[in-house]
Amino acid sequence: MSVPGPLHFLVLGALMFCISVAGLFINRKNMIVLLMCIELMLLSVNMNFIAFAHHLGDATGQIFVLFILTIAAAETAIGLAILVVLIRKRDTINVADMDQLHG
Amino acid sequence: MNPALMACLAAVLLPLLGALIAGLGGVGRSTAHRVTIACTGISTLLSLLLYKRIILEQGASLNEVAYTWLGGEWLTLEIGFLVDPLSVTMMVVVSLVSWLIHIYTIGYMRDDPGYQRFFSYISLFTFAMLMLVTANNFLQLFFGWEAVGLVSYLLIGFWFKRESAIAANLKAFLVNRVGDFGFIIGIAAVLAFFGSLDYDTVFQRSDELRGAVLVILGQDISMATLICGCLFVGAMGKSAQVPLHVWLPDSMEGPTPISALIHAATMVTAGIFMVARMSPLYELSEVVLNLILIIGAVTALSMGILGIVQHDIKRVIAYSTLSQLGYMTAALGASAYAAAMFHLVTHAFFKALLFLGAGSVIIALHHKQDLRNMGGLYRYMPLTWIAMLAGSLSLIGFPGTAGFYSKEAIIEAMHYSRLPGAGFAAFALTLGVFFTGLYTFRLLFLAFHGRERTRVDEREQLRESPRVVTIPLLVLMVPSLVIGLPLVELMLYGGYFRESITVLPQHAVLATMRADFHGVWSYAAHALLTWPFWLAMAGVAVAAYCYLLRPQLPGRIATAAGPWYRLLLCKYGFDAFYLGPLAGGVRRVAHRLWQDVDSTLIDRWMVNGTAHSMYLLSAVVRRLQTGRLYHYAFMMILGLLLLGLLQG
Amino acid sequence: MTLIAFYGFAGLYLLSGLLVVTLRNPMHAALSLVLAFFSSAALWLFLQAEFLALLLVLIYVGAVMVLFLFVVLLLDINLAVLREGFIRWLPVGGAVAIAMAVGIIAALYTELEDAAGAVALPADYGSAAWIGQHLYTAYLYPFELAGAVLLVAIVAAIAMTHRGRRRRRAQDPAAQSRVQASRRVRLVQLDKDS
Amino acid sequence: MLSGLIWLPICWGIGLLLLERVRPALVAAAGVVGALLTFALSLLMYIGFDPAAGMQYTEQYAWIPAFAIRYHLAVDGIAVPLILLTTFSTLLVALLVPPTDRPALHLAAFLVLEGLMNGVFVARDAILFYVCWEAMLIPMFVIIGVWGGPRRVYAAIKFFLYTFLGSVFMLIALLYLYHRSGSFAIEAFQLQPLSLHEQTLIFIAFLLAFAVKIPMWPVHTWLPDAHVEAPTGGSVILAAVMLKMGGYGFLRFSLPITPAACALLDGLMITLSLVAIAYIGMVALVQQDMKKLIAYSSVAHMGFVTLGFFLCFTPAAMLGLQGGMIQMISHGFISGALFLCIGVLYTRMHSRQIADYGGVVNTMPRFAALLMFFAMANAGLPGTSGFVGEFLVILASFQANFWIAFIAATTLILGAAYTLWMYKRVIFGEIANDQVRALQDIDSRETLVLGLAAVAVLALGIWPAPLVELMDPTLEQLWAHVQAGKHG
Repeated sequence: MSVPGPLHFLVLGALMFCISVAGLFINRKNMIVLLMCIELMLLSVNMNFIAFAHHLGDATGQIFVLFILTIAAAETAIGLAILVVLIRKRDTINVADMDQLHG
Repeated sequence: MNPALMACLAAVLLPLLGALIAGLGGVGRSTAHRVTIACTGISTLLSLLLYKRIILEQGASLNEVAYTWLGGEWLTLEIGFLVDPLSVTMMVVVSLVSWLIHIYTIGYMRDDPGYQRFFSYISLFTFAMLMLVTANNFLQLFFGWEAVGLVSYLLIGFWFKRESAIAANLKAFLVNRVGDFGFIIGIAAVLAFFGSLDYDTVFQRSDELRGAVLVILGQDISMATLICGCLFVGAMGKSAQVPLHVWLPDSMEGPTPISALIHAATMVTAGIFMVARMSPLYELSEVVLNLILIIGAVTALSMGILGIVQHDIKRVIAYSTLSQLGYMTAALGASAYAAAMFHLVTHAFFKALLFLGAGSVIIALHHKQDLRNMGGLYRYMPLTWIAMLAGSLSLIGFPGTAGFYSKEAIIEAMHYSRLPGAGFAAFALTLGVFFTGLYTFRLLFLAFHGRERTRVDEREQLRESPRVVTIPLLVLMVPSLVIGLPLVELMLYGGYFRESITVLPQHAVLATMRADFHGVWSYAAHALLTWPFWLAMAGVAVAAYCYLLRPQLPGRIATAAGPWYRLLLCKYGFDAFYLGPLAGGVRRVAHRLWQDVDSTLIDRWMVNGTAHSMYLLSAVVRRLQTGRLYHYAFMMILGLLLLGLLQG
Repeated sequence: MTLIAFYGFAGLYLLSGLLVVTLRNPMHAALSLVLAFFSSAALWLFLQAEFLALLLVLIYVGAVMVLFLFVVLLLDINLAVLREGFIRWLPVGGAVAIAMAVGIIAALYTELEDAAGAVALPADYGSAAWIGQHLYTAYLYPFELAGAVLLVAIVAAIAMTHRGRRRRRAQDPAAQSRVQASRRVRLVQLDKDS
Repeated sequence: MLSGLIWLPICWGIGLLLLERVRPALVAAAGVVGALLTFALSLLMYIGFDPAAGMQYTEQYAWIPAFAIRYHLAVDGIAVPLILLTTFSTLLVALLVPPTDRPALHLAAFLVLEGLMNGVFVARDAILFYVCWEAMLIPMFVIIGVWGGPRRVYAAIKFFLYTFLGSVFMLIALLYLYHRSGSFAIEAFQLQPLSLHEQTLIFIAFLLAFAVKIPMWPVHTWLPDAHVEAPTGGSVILAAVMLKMGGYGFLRFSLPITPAACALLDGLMITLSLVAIAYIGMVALVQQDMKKLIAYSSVAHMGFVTLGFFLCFTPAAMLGLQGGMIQMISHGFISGALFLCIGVLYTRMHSRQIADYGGVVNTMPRFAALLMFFAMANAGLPGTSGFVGEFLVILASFQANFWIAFIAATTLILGAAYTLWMYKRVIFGEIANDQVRALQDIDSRETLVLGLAAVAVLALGIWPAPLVELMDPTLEQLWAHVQAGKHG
């Protein structure tokens, strides 16, 4: 069974990455969706890694994906923790309101 | 150090010593004047000794270097002394007149608080003048030149409480500085061409100047004309020739002794001396000689005319000095350097005599100087009257007097000179003699004869001045009258100046005049038939008629003359022009420069401007930090995109 | 045959990504994210990355997505506010995304067109043993590091959110400083004669 | 010996700060002793200095070996007179009565400033030179900022930033030269062959730093503000020594390192100097504030220095260089003394406006005499040092071009005009108001200070030969190097 060439997967990864980037801008309000978009971005990056690993027959791509996943998990954990603390303090997670750090 | 150099050094430095002791020593009044009179006296004696050695015994002239001022093989500048016939004559004149004036001042400044200060200034002046006269290079000449300017500044402004005096001394210094501006460029030109400032090297190589040319603004100007022209500008500043003469009448603000010493006998003649000293250079430039001739003639005539309308006794004599200086400059122009020097010597004596006489009149009238309320003083001050009469006769050139011989020689020299301006100069100078006679005897009649216009209560106290004043007058009377007789033969035609003055054959005016000179008395007798004598007598007659027989006639002439009279009153508008457009204009431009360019353009716009623009820039940048997360994300992605495009 | 499956899963994968971004309700968004993960795992299987695919499904979806759902449920977010600015910013975001996609894909096509054919893969490629063999030899140190990172993440998450015992009397300066006068002081108008 | 010249005043200054806690009464006296010791040390150096032997008293230690930066001190004919000027001026300032608030800090600031200024003159290593150059600003900033007049903060900041901006460009040039020559030694810079393009860029970088310091015409506006706001001592040192840093920089860096660029741009530099002489001379004429007037006069006189230096590609190069150097030294004495005189008036009347004065001679005759002497020196009267420098530069500039001499000679008229007009309005005339009537003449301490300055000005005016012999061999060497460098 011929596996589709790496190109398809790369295109997929690219499209998914653009979708998640769009998600970042479009979503003005919700922090959670923000975090999800970041997860999506990481996923699309993994897709690329595996596509290349498969194409080059090399292990590093896959191992790297492993590490990216661990980092992603850690990042989500802390992101959500921050989110919880944020909600407890500000009782809103509306991104637009959080601009105290402006110039 | 041979004895001659020692004598010269002592003669020059003693007055300085006297000045320092009197000025800074904090000594009493009598010690001050005794010390300074002793010093100038010794200096006069030494000058006379040197005079005897160099002129009478035809000794060799002395040229020694005292010390190197600035070393380095590029250019060595030294301070040195040159004592030759020209400078020794000047030394005698300067020290003798200064010594007499020191004595005279005891009487004149008796009740003045700044007594010691005044004595220290006049002996400092003597030192500066002797340094100028005995210099053997341009540097020391310039040092003496400026030092003399400084002391005249100090002396004119001696009574510093008087607003007019301190205005006059600033004016005098600045006008002198305008002259020095030209002078220093002349010296720079000399150095540029000859590579040294020493008289010897410059004069020996002076004929190299013939062809030399300097290109300025496209035209090539002959080097000789440039050097002599610039040096003459300096002489004009110092000897108060027409464009730069405005400071001399105002310098009468100073006490009368200094008017006599500085503004009659010595300082103003520095310019004449300098041109005579630089005769080897001046002979090479016909253009400058002609210029000098014309300026001298114009000054002589125009200032003579102004002398008639003055009411202040000292200003009349001041204008007469200006006019006589014009005569000397004209003589220089005609290459009759010896005649100019001769007139310089005689003028120093009789002009000093006139000033001191005027001074004694001023003492008697308790510092009143206006001719309109004098008159009939001869009854009260016979000695002063005789002295003034002698001085006046010598001034108008009455045959036999010293003034006659020197002025007659100059007027004759005009006829023989072949320069283009000679015709005009001869006419101007002969006409000048009429006005000289007019204003001299106008002064004499107004002051000493005619109706007594002095205030009644003062009349009783009118007495002859103290002996310390009258003795110098009498002493000065002798040379004013008789100095001409021995000197005329020797100075004009007898090779008196030997090598210190060089005259080119085609300019040798005095040589041609020697032919028809047959002894002193025949010359005087012959003069009775010539124009100048009759013009002088006509001047005296007109003065007698106007101011003795019909005193109110001058008033009527003045009103009739109307605009002409006003022109004379405002001294041809020189003062108005200098103070108004020139000085005022410079101040206005400077103010504009300071306000508009310096503080506004550079300071407010460029300096504070940049500071303010930094502030504006930072205000804009501040708005970029919105604090919203997605803006930052957006910018990151945008950056990535741009990077990608740039790469792609 | 595999091609059809591939396109199916790819379509599912993209669709779920879009849904995550566009859905109003965060709960639905989270579920579509889970779907995205499942479809990507499937796609990875195509690339013979079984271990990772399973890893993704079991651990990642199992743990992380559950955490998401938990947090979403825990916080009662009112939906109305959330979707307010959606339409206004769509064109900008969309335009940038499309531009990027076009850019990347164009780059891909120009660069990779001439890529060599698939390389012969070892038999146990992508299997757990194979990855373990690599992991514990060449990449041991990064592996330890990853562990440390996870540990830090755990500690941080707990430290931040754990509120500890109720009775702690610590003040909250930020709150104090943000107090408005209106909530502390009440001005009462007293009539004159009382 | 040279390290002593740098570190003795600095340590002494710091010592003063400590001494203030223990026995504040001794501070003023200790300050004078410190300044005296440094002056004596510099005299010792002068006596032991043999003009013909180039670099002497060399001290060399490794400082930052990584970048081949060495603590390398040496002194030659150009540096010795400037060091003497520095120590002499600081001695004059130390003799003055220190201000009432924080006298110790005041004297300490001056001594530290003196140490750093000596550091600039003796440094043979570019980084040491740069460090001292920048560090020198700090004490002066403190002096102007703490004891200055009403707008002192503005003036101090403006002074600091202006000089700092200029010297940043110098740092770039130094780094580039290090990159090219491999070490920071100034000799290496001088021998390093550079293309004309490089030389021009480096020259412009140095020009920015030194033009601000001299100050040359367009970048001079900080000087009047700094002088008006600075206390008397600050003004004296600022005028007497800090303006010479720029001139020294030209001689030490611009001319030897980038001779071709100097030859290329000497026309520009001469025009700027002439503008400074004529234009600033006129601006000085209309000033109402005495200190501003003398500040502008300083700019005009320093115009002569740059004019003299940049005549070194004309036939009379040596004259120009000697004239420039002498003008620097003499201007140091004269303008320092003038600021001391204005300080004397300011301490009595607390005003610097000419209009507030009039007829001061009636109450302060001795002061009037001394001020007359310095006014005349400022106007360039022969017999005073003011004349020597200007005379040589005018002589040299005539051989370059007639019009340069013509414009330069206008200083005779302008210099005399603004100085004597100020003198007339302040000193001569009737007593203007009762404050003037209440003035007392200068006391023995002020007479001593002004007397010392007067002796220096007179001595240099009457007999400048010793100073010229001191500098001649070094200037000769510099000129030969610049001539050779032109085609290098």
